[in-house]
Amino acid sequence: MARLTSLAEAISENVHDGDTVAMEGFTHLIPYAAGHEVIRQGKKDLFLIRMTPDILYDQLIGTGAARGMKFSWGGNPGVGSLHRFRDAVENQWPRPLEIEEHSHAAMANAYEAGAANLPFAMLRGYIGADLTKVNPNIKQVTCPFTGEVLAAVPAIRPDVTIIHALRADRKGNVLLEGIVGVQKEAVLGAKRSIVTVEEIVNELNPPSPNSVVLPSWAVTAVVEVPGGAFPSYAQGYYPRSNAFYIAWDEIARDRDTFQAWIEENIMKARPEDFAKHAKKAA
Amino acid sequence: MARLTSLAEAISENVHDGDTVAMEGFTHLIPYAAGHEVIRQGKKDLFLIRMTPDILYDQLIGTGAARGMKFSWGGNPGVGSLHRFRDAVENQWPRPLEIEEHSHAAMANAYEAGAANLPFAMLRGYIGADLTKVNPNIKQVTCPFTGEVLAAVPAIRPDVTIIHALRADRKGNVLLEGIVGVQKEAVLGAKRSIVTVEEIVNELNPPSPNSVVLPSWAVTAVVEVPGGAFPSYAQGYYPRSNAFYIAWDEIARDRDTFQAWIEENIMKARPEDFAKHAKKAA
Amino acid sequence: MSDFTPTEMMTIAASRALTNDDVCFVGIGAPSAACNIARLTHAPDITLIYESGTVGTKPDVLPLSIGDGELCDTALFTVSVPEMFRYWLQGGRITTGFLGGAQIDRFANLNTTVVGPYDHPKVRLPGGGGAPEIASNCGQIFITMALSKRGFVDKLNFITSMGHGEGGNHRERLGIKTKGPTRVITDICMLEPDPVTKELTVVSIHQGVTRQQIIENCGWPIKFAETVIDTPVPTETELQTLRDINARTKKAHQGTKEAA
Amino acid sequence: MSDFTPTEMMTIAASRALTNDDVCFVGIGAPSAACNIARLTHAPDITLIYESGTVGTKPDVLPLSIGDGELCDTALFTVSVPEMFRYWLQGGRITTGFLGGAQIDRFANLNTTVVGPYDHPKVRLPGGGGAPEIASNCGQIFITMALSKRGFVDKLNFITSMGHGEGGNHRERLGIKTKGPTRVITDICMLEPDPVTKELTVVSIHQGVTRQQIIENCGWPIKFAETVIDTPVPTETELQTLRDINARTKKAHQGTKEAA
Repeated sequence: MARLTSLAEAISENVHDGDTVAMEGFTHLIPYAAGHEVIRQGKKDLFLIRMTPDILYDQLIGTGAARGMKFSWGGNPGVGSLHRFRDAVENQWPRPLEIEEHSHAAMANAYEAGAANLPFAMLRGYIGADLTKVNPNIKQVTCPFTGEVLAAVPAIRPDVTIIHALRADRKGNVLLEGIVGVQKEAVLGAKRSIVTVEEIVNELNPPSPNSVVLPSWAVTAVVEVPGGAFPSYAQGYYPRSNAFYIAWDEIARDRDTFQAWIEENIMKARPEDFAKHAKKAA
Repeated sequence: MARLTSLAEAISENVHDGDTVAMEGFTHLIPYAAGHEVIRQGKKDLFLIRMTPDILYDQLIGTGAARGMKFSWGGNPGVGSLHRFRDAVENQWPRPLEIEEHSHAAMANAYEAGAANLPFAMLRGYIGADLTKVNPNIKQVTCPFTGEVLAAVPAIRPDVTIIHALRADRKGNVLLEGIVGVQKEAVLGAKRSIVTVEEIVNELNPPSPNSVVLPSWAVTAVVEVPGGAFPSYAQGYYPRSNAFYIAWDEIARDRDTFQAWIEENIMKARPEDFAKHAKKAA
Repeated sequence: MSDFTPTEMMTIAASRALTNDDVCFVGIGAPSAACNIARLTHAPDITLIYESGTVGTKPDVLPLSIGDGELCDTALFTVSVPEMFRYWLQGGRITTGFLGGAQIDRFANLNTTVVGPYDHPKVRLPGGGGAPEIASNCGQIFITMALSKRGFVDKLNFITSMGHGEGGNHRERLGIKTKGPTRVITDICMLEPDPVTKELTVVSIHQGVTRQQIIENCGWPIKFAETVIDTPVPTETELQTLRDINARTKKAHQGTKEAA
Repeated sequence: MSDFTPTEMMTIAASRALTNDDVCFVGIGAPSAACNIARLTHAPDITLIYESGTVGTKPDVLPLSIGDGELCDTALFTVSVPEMFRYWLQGGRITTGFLGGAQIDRFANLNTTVVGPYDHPKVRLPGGGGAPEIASNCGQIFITMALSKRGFVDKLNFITSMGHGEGGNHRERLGIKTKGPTRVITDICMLEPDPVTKELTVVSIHQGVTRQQIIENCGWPIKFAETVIDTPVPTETELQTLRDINARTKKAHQGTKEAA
């Protein structure tokens, strides 16, 4: 059964130095508040996993929390580069970053295989692509019926997965809705999981019997953090702050402005500070 | 784009003698009206696929429409045997039935692989089970990363899949809800597909953005057949007739009573006759 | 005979083995009754999963099929069948699976496929359904079957789902990490695999049953554990709960018979 | 210069290549604009899919990211990302995919990964995202990129996604059954692969552009097709539709800047 707890406790109990950590979210429902708590607690040597590392992973990389990253697209969507990610790869600042790079299809299949307790995923993919030359974790498997050769990648089984969801009930059952990405798979494939939610309610009331629900017994910790996905968004609660994504480009371009921003907005901040972003709900 | 048409036309255009046909439905939403039309049109030499062949497949087998069947559980749920299926396997009446038998997990994975355009599916399955000795379509595949050996089965790609759904809009977009089984996979993995629905509406209005929808362009034909799942059921429309499932045991036990029932209730009937079962909605 | 039937005793004994923390993969018939009795008595927070995709169901009447609307209506959520078998069963999320069969052998292997040769069966049974993977992927397996010479056989015609295989560490040798059948609940006694040989052994005898009856109803020379206890008789609450749900169920399933 | 910009011409030219029957895998930026212009002008029934899982979207403003809430709000339905890549892209359901990149070569291979060596890049680009499998699994690929020497290069640093590989029947030899890039729409001209060699060749030139300009802006000695047409200029409707949606989009994305 999921434990309903505080963000500080959830992170301190479940995220350990050196862990393989997936903080997932495909544009929607990115767990910013939880990621900031990871930075605030000074977690080290993390191996980060995410299909679309965006600003949150730029922050984790720029503060030196990460030893490596497995990913398929590392940019600021619609804006441009992740400057901290580039600085780490191009100049090893603030430390070298080991990268394992895949395509979206491979990552999505690898999460799916992790949730399904399979050791690897297969896909019709990577044909003629140079990633196969630089990533030894892209192999092949042959169909025992047709002889066709498919690409194979290892399943993703993080030590801990962190996601943000819309709401949970008091037992810790969680509802996701809208662009649900790979979050369900990332939680089910992980050893431990933390879910921050916009609100904890008496009755979950999923709109459809087929809604995307994570039952309490498949989640380790549930934390109420209203606004916890900002500047990403929570469908039906508050919109994506595209303005912040645009503004980040300037903040992150320079090491000093980046560090000043981290100090002011993460180190001196608290999870409750995210609540102000939730107030903009229509 | 799906064609909105009559049941007679949908079956006559899309189901051909000798075809591999999946009429799916996991207890819920079994396409009885469509299956009866297949029998009425005298389709021959069909190779049937279904995880849980129940009364509908008993009827198809008993009338001699099927040359073979791929399945994982062939019984009358909670009642007992499928007598026509048994008569075909045990006594070759009315004709021999070639069988390819799997487990549920293998069939579900095989449908999934078909929808994903993969040549085969893999699973942690069949360990110590004798089906591996009698079904040459159960093979093995080795993980290129861990060396683990998994079971492999061919993907399911029917010539035509037939399902029943709750409703469609006038463009032919289809909504399923409740126990959705493998229907989405069976449609996406098939060359052609027929969907009968309880009603055609102006606006589909799925209750959640993550509802189970088949877009018009992924379906061949859509037909309005109210009550078309009886004695199975349509969530929110009418309940399962457990009484009919119990009664079938007696009807099908004997070849003569079976044939009389087919004559009366299929050969002399029309798709519109199913509408009376839809009238019982709460 | 006391005031309960052997089938009632079997169902109630099975229900007692379940706890609040269990996530159960429920089969139709006796398992469904046992799981729901547990839920309605000592284990209100137990999670019941039916292979039709319904998770966390709380049916008011027992389903006739594995996919009655009642299961979906009362579920926390319902997933597709591929997801059920991939993420939830194979994903290792199920603590306890229930199985039964036409035949069982001394190592709790089950046959629900054929009597006679596979290619020319004397009796064609429904087949394995979910059983082969339930048997290997659930944390442990409970089996409910009435004890009879026809069902408890010396040698199976066909191994539909593996229990302890040839006994001993056979599961381990095949790389299976789950426990397999840990308990067989019959209408007259309860069996458990011997810790070493894995041969099913009588550990508990229901009220009014003699050892001789058990021996006569088993198709192999059945062994008794060093300590065999008397199965506690059903409590008033257990019996009443079972009879109430059976009555509701009977009423619900006897609709008007209609032709399609 | 006439009354439209090269970027407007590029977007409108791309939109014209789309039809009502297309199921498009849309990328951010120019492709998103082109697809929505098509939808708002000559192809109202076109199906737009974004890799975030949104199917049949009809956004009123263009998304900044691939997963803006607008896409989900206006979608027919939204699936998980594994389902998107498995059932819909790999499933072969997409007729047309849009790609762009930092670099393209004469066979329409694309690089969005690195400039310089992979292990010690001079510029680390975002990476391939969905591109490697979009390139092989969509029925055909349209590419939109402004023509420049920096972008249209003689040799790629890295093949992120394969177009026509080494040219000729290279795709076939690798067992790929889809067409690959059939059209490259730039800000000053349109290119198509030669039917035999698959080398990109100029087939249409936008208003006011000279052959010399095209030659000077391409990193390889670019070839012209036997028949080269003048790209029809944007219609009033096309231009107005594009400018309207751009204006709505600009307004929508300029919210108040806030710190997290």
